[in-house]
Amino acid sequence: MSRYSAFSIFRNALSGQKNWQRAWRAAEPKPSYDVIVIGGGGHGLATAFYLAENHGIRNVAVLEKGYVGGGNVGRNTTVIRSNYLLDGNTQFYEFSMKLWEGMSRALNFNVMFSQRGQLVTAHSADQLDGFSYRANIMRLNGIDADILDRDEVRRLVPYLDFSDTARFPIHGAIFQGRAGTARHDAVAWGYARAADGHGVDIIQNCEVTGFLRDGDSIVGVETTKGRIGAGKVGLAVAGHTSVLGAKAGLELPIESHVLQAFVTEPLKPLVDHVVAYGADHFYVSQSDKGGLVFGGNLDGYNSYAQRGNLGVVREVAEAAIALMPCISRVRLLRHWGGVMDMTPDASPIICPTSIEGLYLNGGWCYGGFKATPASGWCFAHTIATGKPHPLITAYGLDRFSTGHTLDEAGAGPSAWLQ
Amino acid sequence: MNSNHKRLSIGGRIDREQPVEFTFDGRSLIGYRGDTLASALLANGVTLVGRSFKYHRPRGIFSAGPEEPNALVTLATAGRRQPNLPATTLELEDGLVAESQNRWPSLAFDVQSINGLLAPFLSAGFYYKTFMGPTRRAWMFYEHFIRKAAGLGRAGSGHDPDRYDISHAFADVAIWGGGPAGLSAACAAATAGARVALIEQDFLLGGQLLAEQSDSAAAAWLRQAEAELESSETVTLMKRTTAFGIYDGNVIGLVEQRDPSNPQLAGEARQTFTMLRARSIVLATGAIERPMVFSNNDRPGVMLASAARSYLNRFAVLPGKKIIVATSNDGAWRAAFDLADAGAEVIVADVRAAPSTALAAEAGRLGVVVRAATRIVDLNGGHAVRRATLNGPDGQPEAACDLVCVSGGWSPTVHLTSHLGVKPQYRDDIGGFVPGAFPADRFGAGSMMGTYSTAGAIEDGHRAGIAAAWFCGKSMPVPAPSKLDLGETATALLREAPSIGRGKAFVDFQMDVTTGDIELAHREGYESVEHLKRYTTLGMGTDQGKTSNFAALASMAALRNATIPETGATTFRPPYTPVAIGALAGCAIGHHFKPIRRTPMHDWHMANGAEMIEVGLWMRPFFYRQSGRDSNEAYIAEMRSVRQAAGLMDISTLGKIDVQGPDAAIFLDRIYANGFAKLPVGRARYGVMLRDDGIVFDDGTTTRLAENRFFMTTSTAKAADVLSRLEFLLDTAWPDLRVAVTSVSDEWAAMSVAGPKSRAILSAAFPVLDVSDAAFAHMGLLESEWQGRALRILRLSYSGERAYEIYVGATAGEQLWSRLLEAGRPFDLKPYGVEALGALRVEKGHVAGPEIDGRTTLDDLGLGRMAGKRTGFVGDVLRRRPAFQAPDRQRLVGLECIEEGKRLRGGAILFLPGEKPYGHGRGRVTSVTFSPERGHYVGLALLAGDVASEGSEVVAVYPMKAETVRARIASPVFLDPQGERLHG
Amino acid sequence: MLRIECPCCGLRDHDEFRYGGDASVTRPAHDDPDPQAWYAYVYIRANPAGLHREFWQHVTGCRQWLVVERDTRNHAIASVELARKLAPRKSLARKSPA
Amino acid sequence: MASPDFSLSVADCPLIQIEGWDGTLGQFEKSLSALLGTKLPDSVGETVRQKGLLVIRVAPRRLWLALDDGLEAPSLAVDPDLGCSVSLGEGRERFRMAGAHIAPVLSKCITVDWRAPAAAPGRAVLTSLHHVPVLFLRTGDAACELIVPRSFSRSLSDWIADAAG
Repeated sequence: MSRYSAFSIFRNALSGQKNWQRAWRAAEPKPSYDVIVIGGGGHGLATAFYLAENHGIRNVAVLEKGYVGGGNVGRNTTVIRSNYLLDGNTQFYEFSMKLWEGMSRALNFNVMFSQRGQLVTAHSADQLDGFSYRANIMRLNGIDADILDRDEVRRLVPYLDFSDTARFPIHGAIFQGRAGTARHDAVAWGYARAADGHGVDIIQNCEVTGFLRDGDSIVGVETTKGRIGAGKVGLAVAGHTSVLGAKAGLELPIESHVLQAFVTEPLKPLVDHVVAYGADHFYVSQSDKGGLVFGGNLDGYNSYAQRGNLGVVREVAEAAIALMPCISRVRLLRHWGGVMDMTPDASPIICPTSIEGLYLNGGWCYGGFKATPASGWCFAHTIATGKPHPLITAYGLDRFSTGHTLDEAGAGPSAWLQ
Repeated sequence: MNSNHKRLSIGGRIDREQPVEFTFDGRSLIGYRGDTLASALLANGVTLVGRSFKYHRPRGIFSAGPEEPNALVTLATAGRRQPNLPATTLELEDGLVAESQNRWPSLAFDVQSINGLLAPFLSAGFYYKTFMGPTRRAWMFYEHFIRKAAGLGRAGSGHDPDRYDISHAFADVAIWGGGPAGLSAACAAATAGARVALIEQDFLLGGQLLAEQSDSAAAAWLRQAEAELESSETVTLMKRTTAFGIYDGNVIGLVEQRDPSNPQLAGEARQTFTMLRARSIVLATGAIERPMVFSNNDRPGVMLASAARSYLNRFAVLPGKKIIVATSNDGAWRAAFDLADAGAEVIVADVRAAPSTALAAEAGRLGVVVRAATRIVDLNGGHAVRRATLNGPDGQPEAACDLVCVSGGWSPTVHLTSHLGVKPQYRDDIGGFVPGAFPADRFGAGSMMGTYSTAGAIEDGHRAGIAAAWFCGKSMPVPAPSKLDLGETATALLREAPSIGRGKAFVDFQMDVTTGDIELAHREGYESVEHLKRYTTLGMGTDQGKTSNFAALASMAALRNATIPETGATTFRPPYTPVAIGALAGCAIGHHFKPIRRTPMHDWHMANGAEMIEVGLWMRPFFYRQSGRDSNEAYIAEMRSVRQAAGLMDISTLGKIDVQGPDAAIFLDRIYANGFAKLPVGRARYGVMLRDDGIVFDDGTTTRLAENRFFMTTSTAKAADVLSRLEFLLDTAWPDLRVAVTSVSDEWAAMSVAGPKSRAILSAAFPVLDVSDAAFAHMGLLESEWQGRALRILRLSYSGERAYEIYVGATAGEQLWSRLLEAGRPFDLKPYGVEALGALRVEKGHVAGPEIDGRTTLDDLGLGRMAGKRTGFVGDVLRRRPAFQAPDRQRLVGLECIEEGKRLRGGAILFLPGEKPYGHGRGRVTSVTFSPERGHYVGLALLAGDVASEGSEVVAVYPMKAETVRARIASPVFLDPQGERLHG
Repeated sequence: MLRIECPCCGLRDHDEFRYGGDASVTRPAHDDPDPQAWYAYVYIRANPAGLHREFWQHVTGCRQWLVVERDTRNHAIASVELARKLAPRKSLARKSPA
Repeated sequence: MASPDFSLSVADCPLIQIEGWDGTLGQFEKSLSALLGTKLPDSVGETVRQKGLLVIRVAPRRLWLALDDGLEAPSLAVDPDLGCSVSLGEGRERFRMAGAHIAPVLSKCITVDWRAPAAAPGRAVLTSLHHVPVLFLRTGDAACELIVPRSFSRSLSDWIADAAG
């Protein structure tokens, strides 16, 4: 694999771009692998990369039913933050943040991780107190956090509605300076290329249709490209975990829901941070290409269709104008939906399963993108050692029967309310 | 040059009596009513209109519709700035101010066009391969410049001065597209008896018929169809209306532009967002002509052949004098003939070896030069085309030109059909994608289905209109449509290999994606259609790749040596054309963003100095400004008056539920953790409900009004959730219980009189009632009437003082409030707000929202004794899970600040003395207040049970204010633990 | 917008309704003491990609809870019934323990 | 607000809700029908007018009795074994709207098809306005009423006034 650099661009420009290599090989399946990772999204590819990079396990295949990065990693609104409250979440997402900070160089692929800062507006003293609790936890865990008053928010993001007609006047905000965005496709491609560089086979258009068993153990998979044996199988197909889990006989506390994302026409720089509206469901950032990328709430019913409905489009637009009246004439260019694994406590599941040889990584709700590197890192550790990585001990499946749930919002076990 | 020098003296569908003044880049120009900005610019000889996204290449007007990739302008009227609008869809109106964009300092001289020279280094995806060093944060540096260079146009600032409306509409049959197929479908469906909505994005009906000469048979047919539809009472014609998306349930999103030519509409909404619910849908969205791919095919002066014909016949603009029509099909010849007829010198370069003899004969008659088996390989000219290099049997002749019309065939406009997951299917005979199988309530017609002749489209539309009406049960007889045969010949297509000369050959004009970029993507393995799009940004522009998708797909197919269906088809997402966010928000902006709930005493609060706070849409008094200089002073003063005399609080926002029925007591026993079956009539009880998972859901008091009737109150925030939950259990789990639950939240004005003088005040206010303790004990009920309204008084206390909750019919709320204040004046009764209320309850150790946070159990909140040994209530089983029994489980405690002059804060993290403040600590402070009783801050906290021994110390750490405060663990009840004040 | 045919009120936009989740799970009897039964009821979901029985309440209409059969792959609704019609009937309410 | 094209007035709304139990509904409604001296509306959305009283079925087992202005509520002794009643008149307001523009104004407010049989004069539709539950009563060719929760009344009348303006 040749290294990417300014020099490589220069050299290839002179040779008419004819000498670039494939970013990853077009691999066909071998009869068996030490580890098969199902799901060529961000988490699956990162898992494969860290299996090779951290654990020296290179006889690995990633099986993707469509094309690499075609699921949620390529559909999300790319927000990366580590502002979690609960013991277990806080440390995991901060570890992920640290991996983001070195990702482009580690992968030799520019994922355009832009630490532009994220703020969430507060609209009452009580809400700001709640944010202060969160900020306190963050600071006490070594994570940057700031509480801003109204004037400070105004200086930072003057285009929000500070007028007298604002329905929910801005009282202040919580701000994490290291939070930001990344180029989502590049994350998938970067991990794919780097994993491929370690010898991992990335097999596209290869759908897993069943599991091969030897007694109680899983020893491989049935696919549209035939049977493939495996020492261990890792499932990383968030959005469709229930469907694949059912094939393996897992009963899971997961529902699939659709979350919409939106992008506007490209504009000259307007939104320099990630901004979330504390009075309703709306968050926005601006892509490097200039489009405002935003989202809102779940559509609110079980769905595997990658599209949402008009009611939520309208609600999100209303919230957008409530927060940023200046974008009233800016036009929506495209909106689409992603299928989320929603868990009863809005926290993910990464763990060995009750089935020997099968490891589970799912339930990412709508927070999976930011977790990509840590998820891959910890899942690789779990698969390689058979034991949960210390950072994911809170993410076991058994937490629902024991009561050790991690419910950041306190919304209770109705998945669509998380 | 004189104005409108490219305008023909007659013809077209413009109104020469109505000149329209507008400016472009500061230049004043004249067009006519009926022009688009694009046609008016062309009439005035403006060919350079914009700069491209990446390379800043000069661009002109390419199309005559919403597929326009190049001619994007900013409407720059003060306060109404709007970027990226295709000049081809802007209806010209008086005073329109347009600016070109993505250029500096000027359109003609743009510094960033240097990017064109750097192009070899700016290949597709180059940014993924560099900008990674020298430091980890290096990208932040590069990004700053990249962001500045990117983006087309600028957003406005401040509030939008225009209004937007929302509307709900209904139809039997919605017909999408006002061309021949759509018009024919509308006539047929209406005749069959259906209510029809016909949606057309243009300000004129007719679609491609508008590009026919205005004295033609096509024009006559159009007039007749329009007249028929306009006279029909069951047809709604929606012109200037974009159907941007189709959603489940046949809900169609429409945005209608205000008619700028009608001065009476000047004050109306700029756009109206309509949600149209149709029972069946006819899609007649037409087709979009494809460009041809050759070097420098993006030069100003290159235009789709159909667009040139439209400018000529509809707008009476002859956009060139020396014209090359480059085509792969018969259709573009008709443009050549019309242009020649209008006086232009025309060469047709047809890639096919032997165009039909009929066409050749007509060409001969009109003096059109025909070059068969010839294609353009390169174009010359910077700001306007000057010369084309052809490649054909005659070698590589050069030809001078000032306009190049291109036609690479047609792509059916299948975008809308794919919004609901109907996958496009490739048809080899027409070389394009048509929609796949429709569900039963949707129909397609015309060129969108691959029927390219006008006669065929009319037939098709007619059939679809009848079928769509029939689906809605409307089947009145429909006569055959009037025929219109324009003599078009079939448009069979070749698969065109791009012809590349020396310069870049563009596939996606707006995103500056070239054939070279597609080759590079293929070489690097980004060969699925989705990878191609994402890697090269193909189709990501404001035109959504309407003219580029097919050419890109064909290129990739050729590179992969695969068929087009093997290579795939892209999924089109809504909106079909971009939609202003303001339009989608409609009128739900400003104070209409969310409705406000007002209590019956709202006006009194506003008139009497209340500082209001919003709680779940309810407006509530936070404190009263006369109570103190600021909220801190005010709430403490209000607390004191409750503790020392009496206070009056508006509690109308509490959820109130009427529970009735023979099984009401059994029902309450199941939904509350504590028992209600034995509650005597006339008594109230505090109750706590759990969720199924054993976590506390809500709390409130419930009073037994009669054997079969209870009056339940809930928290303000959870009122709707609780009611819905109760209904859920009755409808789905326990339908055998005869119980009715009804929200009566709005029915009652509610106010609490609290304080040692409250009984005296009650007595003064209601002289006829016996409110003595003997007659009216704590937790008792008194029912009566006041001013003809029902009156309920409950003796309940939240503050710890003797207190009464008074409920009266809402219409008398303000009257009773005033009466109480008047009766209370001798006793120093003062109104108090939610800040004081919250402080009073903290002093008394009552839990509320900050403690009932969706993660705490009964035991956590010290309420376990309420359930005692009961079983069989909601949440009982899962509340016994092991995690909730752990010794270090965080439980409610009281905290007293023991450092002089310091304060506790909610959200502080608790550590043991001497412990390093790191991590999540042992717990947190949930609620605090200054306690006038104690003379220092007190608070409630959730603290690990294994360290929560009363009397020992903890340290409350608050990094956001760099504060560390020592506190002593205490009982959460800071005031009157024996409850003597309740009777005081 | 899903359009749900409420048996009482007719065809309505789904934003008039409140979603209630999977209707195929069996709620244990109110006095069922089995933690496993409650755990399965509260947490375990088949989450099919296909026909899904689910609760919706017509909350701004007749307030009835409905059971809707809907395909989660394309949102097509196959049937709508009043939940009360389908709910299991017990002979009569047992007395709750105090 | 009032103009020949559209007028809106707000009034109190005396209202009683009556509900019968599953299983004994027929018996209950028979006696109620006799008590009121009128047949009851069969299905949700149907109404029956009897003197100054409008009987509306709002749910399969639930009726609303809306009283004309100034009319005394009928005294209804409901057998608790068969059903129950609760007064809702203090908590609702009644918007009366009329005028030639009523249909376009309403189309900006509620998702009701003015021309559908379900919204014909004499019919009632339970729906929502700006997420708030409301009862739409079609009272004439160009007239209708909305019964709205009192706490939202001002927000909703503002919304309608802006839609009409």
